[in-house]
Amino acid sequence: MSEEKHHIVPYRLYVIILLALLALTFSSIAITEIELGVYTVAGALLFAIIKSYLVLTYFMHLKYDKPYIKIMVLFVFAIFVVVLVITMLDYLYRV
Amino acid sequence: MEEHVHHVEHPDMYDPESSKIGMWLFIFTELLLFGGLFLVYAVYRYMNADAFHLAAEQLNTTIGAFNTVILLISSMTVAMATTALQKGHKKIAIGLVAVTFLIGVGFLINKWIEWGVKFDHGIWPGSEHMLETMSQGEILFFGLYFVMTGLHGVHIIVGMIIMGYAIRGLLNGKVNAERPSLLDNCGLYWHLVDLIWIFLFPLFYLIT
Amino acid sequence: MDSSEVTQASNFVEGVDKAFIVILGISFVFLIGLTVVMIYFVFKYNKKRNPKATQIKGSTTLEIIWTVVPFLLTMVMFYYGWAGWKPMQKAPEDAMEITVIGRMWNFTFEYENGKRTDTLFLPKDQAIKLNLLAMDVLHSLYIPAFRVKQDMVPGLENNSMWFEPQKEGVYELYCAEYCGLQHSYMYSYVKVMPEAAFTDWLVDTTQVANDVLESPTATGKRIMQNIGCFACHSLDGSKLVGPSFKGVWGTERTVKTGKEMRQVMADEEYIKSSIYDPNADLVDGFGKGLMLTYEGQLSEEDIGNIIEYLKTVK
Amino acid sequence: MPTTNAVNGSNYLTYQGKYKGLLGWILSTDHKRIGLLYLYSICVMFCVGVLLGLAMKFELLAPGKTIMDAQTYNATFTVHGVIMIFMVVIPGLPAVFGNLMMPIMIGAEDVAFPKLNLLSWWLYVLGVILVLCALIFGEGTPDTGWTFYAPYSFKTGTNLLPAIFGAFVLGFSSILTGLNFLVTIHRERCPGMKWTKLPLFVWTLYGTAWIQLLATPVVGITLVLVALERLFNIGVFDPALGGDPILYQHLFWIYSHPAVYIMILPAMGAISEIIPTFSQKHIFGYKAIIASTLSIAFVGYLVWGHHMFTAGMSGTAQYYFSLLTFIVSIPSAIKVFNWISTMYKGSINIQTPFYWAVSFIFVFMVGGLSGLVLGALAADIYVHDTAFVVAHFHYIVFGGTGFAFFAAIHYWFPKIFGRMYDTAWANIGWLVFTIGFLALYSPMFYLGMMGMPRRYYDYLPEFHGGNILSTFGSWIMVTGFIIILVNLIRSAKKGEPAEVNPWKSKTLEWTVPSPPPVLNFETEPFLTEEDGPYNYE
Ligand code: HEA
Ligand code: HEA
Ligand code: HEC
Ligand code: CUA
Ligand SMILES: [Cu+2]
Repeated sequence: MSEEKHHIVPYRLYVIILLALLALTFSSIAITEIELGVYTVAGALLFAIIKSYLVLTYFMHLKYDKPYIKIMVLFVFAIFVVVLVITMLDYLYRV
Repeated sequence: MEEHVHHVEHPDMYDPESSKIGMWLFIFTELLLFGGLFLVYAVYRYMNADAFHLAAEQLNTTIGAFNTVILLISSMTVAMATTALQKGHKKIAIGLVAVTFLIGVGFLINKWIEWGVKFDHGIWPGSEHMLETMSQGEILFFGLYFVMTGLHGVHIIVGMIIMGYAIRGLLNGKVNAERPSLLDNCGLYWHLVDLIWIFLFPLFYLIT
Repeated sequence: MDSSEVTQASNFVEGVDKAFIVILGISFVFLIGLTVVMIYFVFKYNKKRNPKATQIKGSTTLEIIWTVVPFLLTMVMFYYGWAGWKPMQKAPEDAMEITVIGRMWNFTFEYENGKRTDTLFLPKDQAIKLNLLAMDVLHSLYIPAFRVKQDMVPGLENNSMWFEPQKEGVYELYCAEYCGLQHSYMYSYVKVMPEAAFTDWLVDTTQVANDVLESPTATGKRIMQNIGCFACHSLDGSKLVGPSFKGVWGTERTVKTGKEMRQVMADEEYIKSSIYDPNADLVDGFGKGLMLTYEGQLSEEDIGNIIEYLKTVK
Repeated sequence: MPTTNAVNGSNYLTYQGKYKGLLGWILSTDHKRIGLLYLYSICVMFCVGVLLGLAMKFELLAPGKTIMDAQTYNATFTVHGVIMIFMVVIPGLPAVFGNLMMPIMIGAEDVAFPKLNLLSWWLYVLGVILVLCALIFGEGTPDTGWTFYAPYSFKTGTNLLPAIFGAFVLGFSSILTGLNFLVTIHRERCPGMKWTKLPLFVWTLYGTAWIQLLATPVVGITLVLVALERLFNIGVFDPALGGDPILYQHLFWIYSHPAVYIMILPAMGAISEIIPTFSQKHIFGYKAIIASTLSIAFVGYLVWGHHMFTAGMSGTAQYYFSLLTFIVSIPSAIKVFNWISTMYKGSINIQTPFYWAVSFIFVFMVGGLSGLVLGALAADIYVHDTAFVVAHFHYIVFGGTGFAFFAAIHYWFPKIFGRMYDTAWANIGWLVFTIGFLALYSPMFYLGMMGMPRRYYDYLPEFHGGNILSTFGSWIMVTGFIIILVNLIRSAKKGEPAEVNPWKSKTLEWTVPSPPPVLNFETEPFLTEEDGPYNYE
């Protein structure tokens, strides 16, 4: 097995990511205070997706990993979304 | 019986890449485990939009937000522990994992208080109060709330147990800059717990 | 399926059977063709006849052909499946509505004028819409001769199926979704009659009039038969899903109320609450949630008759 | 290449590790020993399942009560289904032959996580014990069918919780095996073993492992929800509290449809090994077979709704599920065509495994084509939940996976035990078994088309004829099964020592002594440019 040297992530980057995450958290709380109807859900989820993107890439080091792990992660999320969409085909179209 | 006492100990098979993929694969199954619950949530939310709306207002956003914040911080500290170990700062690494552990305890205490308040109001799965005063949608909301945050809590506990092992490894030197896998995986798992909470928080506390 | 036996009993038979014929036809061609080719190869290229194999690694052309051709064939199959199914989706506006109540383990059919039966009577050549209600668990209404089947789901709104019977006769009607102990006995019959005969039958109230003249005991027994109590309760002392009715009246019953065990006398009040709120007092040794309330289905008067009958079951 | 037979030397069967005797087996982390542990435990469960199947057929010999009452019958098909699905065919080929052969086939000395591998077996045993507890203790054997449909599954008074919990643990065992195999295939291949040189059996295990990993947790959480529903009335599937029973079916089939591909993919992989070997010819369309494996694994996720065409789903959903079902059948067709083409201009050596492989293709075609009938909307409305479905899945689960299992055991037997079985008896067993099989399940197609519902303890007299034939078939088949079993058990102890490579195959497991030594290879193997699993002369 070839020895790949791990990329050392500086502490500072982690702090920046945390601040970004906190900012996103508070803004998602803020926007749900406003009445946006259906968009509230969409908005809150959008923030959650951005947050999870940050966690995955930086905290979980996906940025520094080999591409195949990234592909796997994408694939797993994609499968879940597809399954969700197909299930909703039933509920959205019930008479 | 010379023949048979052949040495069969496996040679040291340490391979950080293997254990990393192994951990990721495990995380995938965890994601789909929660995925099933998110699916249930999505369907019932769609069917009972108004009731979910009403029920969510009964949850305490402040406690939820507080837990989100501390969980995010703990995610950072455990990630930093990896950096510390790579830089050879063993003591800092131990300290950071310990902080993460304590935050985990804090999260659970918070959750306990939150559930306790609900119980005091007569809200628990199958309680009479719920059956009598709530609509079907609200009952579903609280059913899912208890199941999903409960399962998440179980994962917090598992994550803390892994952290315990990581600290032990760091202390006795089995986990070191050359063999950081246990700490790395412990971090990955903790981030998974964080990731799930990132979705649970808006779905239960914010969508009001 | 045998066309001579159940020809065109409903408007869906043709579409469904066509789907079968198309799919089975294509399938048999492939099954027989491939089997013959395979056996031919096994003989032709046997080690004895062909000691040296010729190495062939594959052929892109062939791969494309045998991806595209089966794909097109399956789309043909899909089309016929869809075409036979499409008309089942929406009942015509003028369909006659009948409510079907499924419960462990019988069907009750309720007509627009309130008449209730345990056998489905239908007029020929008239669109029928069955509204499906399940009281306890999943059931499924299946009439093979009509090629229709639809699950009865507790709590599901707007659950219905429709068809148009086109041939007189008596057909079987089954419960096709597993629903517990007597699932295989949950069947009944469909009787398709000429329009006129059906109307006569429907408005015929003589039967009901007779009932009133009958003794309450006999009425009680008939009500219980129609609504299906005997699926769970025997008259001879043997234990089915529920306790036997033999000797219940006027004896001390050991029941569980909440978590408490207590003794109650089986009087009018007790029987009535056993039927309207069965899970309040659970008879010792029997499970919760099996018997469901009959409130709304049995009137106080019906229960009075049932009680009269139960008094006679010694 | 070693040419010695190792029956009398040191090999994985005889070596003495840290523990002695039985402990040396049940605590061994050697992948081959674990494979054998699975083989034995699965065979025991399989025999139990077969007995229950026979009992059901006996009951159906005549209308009315024959040997058991309705409650017993319902419990019997539930336990039969649970055992066969969760304990026999899902772990079947991957856990047995995946463990025994896969690491050798890729030139590794063991799986990536040997201890985890042992843990998986222990979890399997634990799951089995839990399910058995449900049978023996409590208020009676579960009677919900293997599908545990809500709301019946939380209404029934029988002892369902241990069974649910057992199925959950079995699922966990399956996940860990899948995880282990994935990492092994990614990381432990020997030098030169490129992805394009992996034996097809390994490729199918790879596809299967992904399904195990991504589908099993869904059924896990579903079963947990049913258990919580029973314990705390949380309401998720209870219509009285606003839950939707159809959602339960969605979740159940999101797992259980992909699960049928867990059962069939490794079976297809084993057939893809056997046909080239006995034809002494390169497999036809290697890459096409890999592509079809991966697309079955992927599209298999998207078709679960074809089990629910009458359940009360929306018409739109039914439409898409039917369409996708037809698409998922294409890759299977591709495989069949490639297998048959592999025989073309081969030099076919007809041996027992080859008989099984050819009959596999036949029964698989019948099962698969009847699946197409079920996939079509109009046709499924008519035959859903009838004996037709029962015929379909016995043809394909048991015809497919079962026949492939027998093909595989007869193929790898000399390697596993270092001894050869009696070929004449093996062939007789095959013949009797196949005849019995056809007689047992073919009448069910007819019964289903006549409208006989499944899970029926009793039936109307018009269905009598078909049922009699079917019951007789079950007796013939069991005779065949006994012949096969006795022959194999006897040969494992007393058979002639086998050669290293009796079938002249090209995959790596045939280069090591029979039975293989503990760490498989003396020196790490490697593949040159010309080497390959199917590069015959
Ligand atoms: C090993 C397991 C296995 C496999 C591989 C399959 C494969 C398939 N199954 Fe089956 N199925 C089950 C196990 C399996 N099934 C079980 C256990 C049940 C019942 C569960 C229960 O309710 O208890 C079931 C039930 C079931 C249903 C639900 C029926 C109902 O309840 O109403 C349907 C419906 O679409 C279906 C369809 C299919 C299809 C289209 C395939 C396809 O993948 C088949 C593909 C194969 C071929 C097509 C044959 C080979 C190809 C050729 C010979 C070439 C010619 C081909 C063409 C022209 C296309 N299956
Ligand atoms: C692998 C799966 C499998 C196998 C092998 C079998 C084997 C048998 N089954 Fe099946 N059966 C199911 C899976 C299986 N079954 C399922 C999932 C159901 C649905 C349950 C439900 O409705 O909930 C069902 C239901 C079912 C019914 C329908 C009940 C009903 O709807 O009323 C009947 C009826 O007779 C029946 C009969 C039999 C018989 C007689 C046998 C056998 O006894 C025949 C004899 C077999 C042999 C003699 C040897 C076969 C050898 C192998 C398969 C290879 C070994 C493989 C390994 C060790 C991995 N089974
Ligand atoms: C699905 C099965 C089922 C059906 C159908 C059913 N019951 Fe019951 N019944 C039970 C069970 C189980 C019990 C015992 C538990 C309880 O008390 O709820 C019971 C208890 C009773 C009792 C109390 C008996 C005693 O021994 O004290 C009476 C009276 C009764 N049922 C009447 C009826 C009548 C009248 C009908 C029809 C209108 C009916 N039941 C239909 C299952 C059923
Ligand atoms: Cu009702 Cu089966
Ligand atoms: Cu399926």
